Amino acid sequence: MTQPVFWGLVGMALVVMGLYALIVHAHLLRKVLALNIMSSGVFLVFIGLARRAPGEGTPPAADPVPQAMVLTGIVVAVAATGLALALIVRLRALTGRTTLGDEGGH
Amino acid sequence: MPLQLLGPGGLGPDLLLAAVFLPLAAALVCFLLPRLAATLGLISALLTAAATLALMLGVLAGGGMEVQLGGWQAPLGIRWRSDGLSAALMAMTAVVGAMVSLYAAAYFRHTAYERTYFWPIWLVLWAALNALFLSADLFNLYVTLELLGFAAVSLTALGGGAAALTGAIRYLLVSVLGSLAYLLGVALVYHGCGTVDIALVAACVPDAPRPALKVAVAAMIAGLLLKTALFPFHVWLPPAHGSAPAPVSAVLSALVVKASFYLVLRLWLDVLGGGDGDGSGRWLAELLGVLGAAAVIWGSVLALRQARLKLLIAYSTVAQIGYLFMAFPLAVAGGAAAWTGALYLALAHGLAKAAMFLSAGSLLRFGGHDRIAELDSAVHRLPLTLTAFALAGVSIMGLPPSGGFIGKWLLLEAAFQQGRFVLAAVILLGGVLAAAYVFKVVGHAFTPAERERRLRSVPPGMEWSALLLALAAIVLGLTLPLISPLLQVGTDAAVAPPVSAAVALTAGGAV
Amino acid sequence: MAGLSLLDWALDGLLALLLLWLAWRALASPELFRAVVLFIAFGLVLALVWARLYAVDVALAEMAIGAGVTGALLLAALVRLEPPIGRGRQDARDGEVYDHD
Amino acid sequence: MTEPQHRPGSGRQPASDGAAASGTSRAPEALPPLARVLLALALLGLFGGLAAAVLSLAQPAPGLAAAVAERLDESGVSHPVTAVLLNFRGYDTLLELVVLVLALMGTWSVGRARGCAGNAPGPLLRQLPGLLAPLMVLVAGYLLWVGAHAPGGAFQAGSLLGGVGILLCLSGRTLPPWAQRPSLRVLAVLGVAVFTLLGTVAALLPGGAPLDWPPAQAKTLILTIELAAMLSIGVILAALFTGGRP
Amino acid sequence: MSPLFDPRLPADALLPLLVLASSLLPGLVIFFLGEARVRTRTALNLGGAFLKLGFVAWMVWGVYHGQRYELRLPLLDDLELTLRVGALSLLFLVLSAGLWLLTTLYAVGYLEQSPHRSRFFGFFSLCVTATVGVAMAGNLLTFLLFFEMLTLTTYPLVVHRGTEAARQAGIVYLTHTMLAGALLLAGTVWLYTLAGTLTFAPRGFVSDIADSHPGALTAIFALLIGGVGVKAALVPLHGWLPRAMVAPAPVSALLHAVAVVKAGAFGVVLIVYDVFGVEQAAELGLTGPLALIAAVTIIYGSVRALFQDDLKRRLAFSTVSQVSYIVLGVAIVGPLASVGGIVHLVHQGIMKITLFFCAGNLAETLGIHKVSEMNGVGRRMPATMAAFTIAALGMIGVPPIAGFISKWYLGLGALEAGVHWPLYVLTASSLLNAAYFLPILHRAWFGEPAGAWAERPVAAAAGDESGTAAAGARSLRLETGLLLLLPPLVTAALSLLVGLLASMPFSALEWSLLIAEREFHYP
Repeated sequence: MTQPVFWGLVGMALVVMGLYALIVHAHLLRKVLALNIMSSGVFLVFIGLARRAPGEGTPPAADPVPQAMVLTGIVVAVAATGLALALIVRLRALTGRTTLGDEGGH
Repeated sequence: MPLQLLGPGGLGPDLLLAAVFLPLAAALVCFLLPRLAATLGLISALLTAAATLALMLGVLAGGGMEVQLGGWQAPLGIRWRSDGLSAALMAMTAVVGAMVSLYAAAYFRHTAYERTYFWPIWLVLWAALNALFLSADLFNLYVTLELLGFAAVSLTALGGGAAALTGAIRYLLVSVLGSLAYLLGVALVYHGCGTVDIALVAACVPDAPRPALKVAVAAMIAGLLLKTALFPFHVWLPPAHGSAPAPVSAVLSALVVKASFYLVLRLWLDVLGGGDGDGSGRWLAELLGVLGAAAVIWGSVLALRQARLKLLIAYSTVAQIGYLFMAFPLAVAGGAAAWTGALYLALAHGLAKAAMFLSAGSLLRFGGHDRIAELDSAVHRLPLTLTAFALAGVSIMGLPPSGGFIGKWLLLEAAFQQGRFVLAAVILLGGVLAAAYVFKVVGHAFTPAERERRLRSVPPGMEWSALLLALAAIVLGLTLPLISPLLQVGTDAAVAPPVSAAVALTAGGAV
Repeated sequence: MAGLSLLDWALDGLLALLLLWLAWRALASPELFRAVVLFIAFGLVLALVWARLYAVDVALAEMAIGAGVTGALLLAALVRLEPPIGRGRQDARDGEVYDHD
Repeated sequence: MTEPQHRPGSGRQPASDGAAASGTSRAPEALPPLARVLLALALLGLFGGLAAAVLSLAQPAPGLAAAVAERLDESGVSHPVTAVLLNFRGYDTLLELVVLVLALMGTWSVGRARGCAGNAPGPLLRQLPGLLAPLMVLVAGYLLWVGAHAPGGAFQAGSLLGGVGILLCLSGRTLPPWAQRPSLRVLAVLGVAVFTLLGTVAALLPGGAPLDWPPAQAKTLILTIELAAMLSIGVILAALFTGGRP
Repeated sequence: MSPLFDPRLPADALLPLLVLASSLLPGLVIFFLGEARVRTRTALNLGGAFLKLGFVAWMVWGVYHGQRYELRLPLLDDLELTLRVGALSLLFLVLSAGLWLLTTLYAVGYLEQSPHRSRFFGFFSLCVTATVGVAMAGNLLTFLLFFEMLTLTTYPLVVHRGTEAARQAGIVYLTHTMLAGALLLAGTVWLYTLAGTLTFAPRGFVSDIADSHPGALTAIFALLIGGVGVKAALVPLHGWLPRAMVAPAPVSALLHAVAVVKAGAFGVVLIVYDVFGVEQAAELGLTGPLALIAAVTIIYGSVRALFQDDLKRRLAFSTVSQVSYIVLGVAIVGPLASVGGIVHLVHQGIMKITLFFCAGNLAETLGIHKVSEMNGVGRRMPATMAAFTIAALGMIGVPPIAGFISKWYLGLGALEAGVHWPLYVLTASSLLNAAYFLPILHRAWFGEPAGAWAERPVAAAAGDESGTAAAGARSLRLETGLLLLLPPLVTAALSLLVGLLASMPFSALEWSLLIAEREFHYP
């Protein structure tokens, strides 16, 4: 096993953990946390595996394209988190609920 | 032929630009000037629709178009590519979008708060749809998917009530989860092929490491199925579509769901080369077919059991999505007409379902509720709206000569050719069930209205936009000779000259 | 990158274990506040991992956005989710009243 | 239920399809133990599949690092990540800024902001921003500038600005009048607006394409866009933190 | 890009279009008319009906002289919507165009002052549009299109009254016809995938594949016949028809004599002759079972009719029985039998519409809905009952009325084909017909008047039932309104005339012989 593959596997583990938590937990804040951890896992796969490619300079910098993509992904994730939290806070204010009401996920 | 002016050599690239940037810029202006949002929004919506339709004519006349964004060649930069498939879906979006905009201008007339947020978000959504249909870059598609998802979620939440919020949150979670699965697939594709351009990935697929590629495709398709609400993943759809404001429901059901379906189709056709490469493609197609068939039955039965009109329509969407996926096993086994059928069903469903939701909105606005059993009084006073609903129902049922009929006919033809009688039976049964739930509503038009309640008036813009959409769904059935050549445009994208040149360039760049 | 030293491996392994442990605790911790704090910690460790993978831009962004802003958003939301329901009722119609700019 | 504003509070339970809605039950754990075990097993299988995919990837891998390096000179900046973000794949970045604006619109449409964290700020929190804010703004400016040739750029700088906004908000300070609503909107859309405008102009130049920066002006254009984007990102992140429209 | 319409649309392609448009356009306009605009609406209705009759007459002349009318509209890649007018189409066209005119007149009188008239006449016109479309269909796809359109446009007519019973009837009607539509669609598509064409042709178009796919063809035949059999009310698919009696009388007249049932029967004729070819069908062993079903339907309908006290229900079961004469004529493989079947298409229509008009008059004027209430009604409404009598006797098969001609040719055809059992069926059916019609006639003419209408002055009785004083005032001079009386008298006279003048040129019989000659290449 090489370093990129190692981090790729760690990323996949994060994805699976996040998915488990997403399904198991009912509290919406936890679902948001789970999605964030999942996305971190995906980003780790993206960047970790990029280390396999020959890079420039010493020490070789990571492939810039996945980096740019992950930057984009991070910003999208924070936007999603912000929107989700606003909706959840609003739901709580209206109904007092912090879950979706009917369990069972999606 | 003057239409050539709209093609690749003439205004074509500018029209591509307009299709994405015009609604986007309009959205910003609407956001900055809330007071003028409705006026500006409506004008720019009509302009966008005109530009998109011109683009479709251009594609029809002059063939597919390509734009290198930023002027960079494919592996490095992002391509916009407009072929028949995307032009057809964009045109459908334009028609639905224009009508929904007309409807919304009337619908939100008295609710300032909803109006100020509806317009910018809706225009962004439209820009995202066009961007998605144009993009030929897997990662860029991820961004457009997220854009689309967030816009849809925000619009759903506009309803403001607890039901709308719950629907929106569920939608957001599902949407983000689906996008993440898709992104995971993109990551693996990038690491397997060193590019995210669709054509280049397609060229690399035969040599790509197998398990990685299979997992990548599985992850991408699973994510997209989640967003498309195919059968076991459909649970989120009815609450979201059923609780949003009427124009929003129309957009969600008619367009947003189609976007992720389009992407599945795109991946299947352009990246996997139609899925007949090896056994696993076949196997996946069969799975999709089974899920689609289950969706048709399950969605229709549930639609029939709903007591509320908007939920009925939403479950009908679940059922109709099933048809789209039933095309996969049929097409993979050699019935290429099944693709045309699925596409036709997608277009017809877009028009018809938008008409249905808009009519439901008018009924709801008029009667103050959408309980089907008590619709009589509203239905009697709004004959145009009812007509729109019924005509849209004709297309949903798949009766001739509507667009839905053509789609079903093509699917049935493929099914009978291959002797797949079970699929054929499901297609037919779905039509009968659709008739049952459509007439469950329409039947109320003929019962004597008992209650005279104080009812709100419905502006003519709301009634006519729905009716025009429904008529479009019917007329679509007569346009196969026009649209069929359109769908052929760019089907051989993988071997077209500009792309093979790009493939050569990657080969140089990657080594 | 074939020649990775034992020290490198130890460092990678340690970081990975820490990362996974933090993620697990953040997801499983019964108390929401603790979960959010653990998530912020997770983000910071992840930033280290990015740096370790020579993705310095991502590391910076993760620290600022992933851990910082997201953490702040989560904490703020946590505070807003805490108060009793009664308060929410009064401004329940907030969203429906439009305020002109 | 599209018109809740007319009938507030009456029967708004979302109808669920058959899967009996347990309504207000607030069980912290959604699934029974057996289902969780099965789920865990299924996810283990999923992990196996994903791991197999990772392990099967070729070594050394294809990538675009070389292609980026080759064309870096034409991009106007010397830092490859910035070149990718704002030139090669600038369109992604544009859409990403739109995502942020959209999240802001969505958040604002949901409701009004109700203060930052509810509680009165402690003494530390009241003093801290005064010291930190100017420093953070300085660092943000530096990150933006350095992004042209080293790690850094609009996103990192913008999020620092957002951090400044969050700190100010937490310390209970109100925004200066010039930063109130209309200009807040202007700032929020500035990044997208500048990006879109320049991108469109680039397309309309003879022989140009959307977002096609002429190499000679590329650096100026990119810095302009980054500046606008940084401001927008900062404003939007801070506004997201307040959780509603001002 | 192929043009949707050929710009050089020749006159012979235009005519079928005009026939469609002459009811389609008035129908669409009528939807938008206010309830009160009676004159405009009536003018549109009658104008359309006369125009259509004129166009049809023009085409009759043309076809008689060997002209063919055809219009094509590309729909699917290699399938077109085709309107084509041949002899068989014309027979059905003349029937529907003529009877539409009479039914419109009748409906104008019948529905005076009732609510939702715009809606009613709108769908009425669309319904006829669909019927003439069915008549002119040049291939199975076009047939399917208009057949489904017929379903959709008749549903509002069936539920027009809006009562709970009407709603239930509507549901039953839809369930039957929608399932039938699915069967028909399945059969059509399957057939298309095998045969590669759907264009109707004399002697059918399946002979090429008959040897290779006999099983599939049998299944397709069953699907197609099942699809049209619902509308033709073949047992056991007839359940909707008696239920649909809740509709207003003009609708019943339309359903039974002109549009729905007739379209179904016409469909059976098309499928046996123009899709499969009667000899091919016989070779595949398909006509035997079809004849059996027809025979069962004939007997079953007649027996059920015996036990109905509700007049319209009795007539409905009579329809179930009589329509299958057409199917029987088709299924007995032989030229004379087919002439009998085809001519019955017209004869049954004329006679049955007379009966329904009369039943409607009784219900509208005197409030009579049941056979047991008809005692002595002949004295009160002699003209109506005279028409009724002629039609009923015709149904029984009394010469020289129309029904006799049909039965005569059916019997001859059976003998010619060398089978005897249809004769027994015909005889039994005629006896049963007599058994359920003669008591009605007896009651009407010789019974002692009883019931509310017998004691009260005419005006009050009429006003009481129809709810309008106008109807009563109108009835002072005539036995009922002129518009209500004229149509049954005309159709009764017609059913006499087509019998008497059966051998004149342009008579239905001559036309059927022509069809047998031209389309099927018999004698």
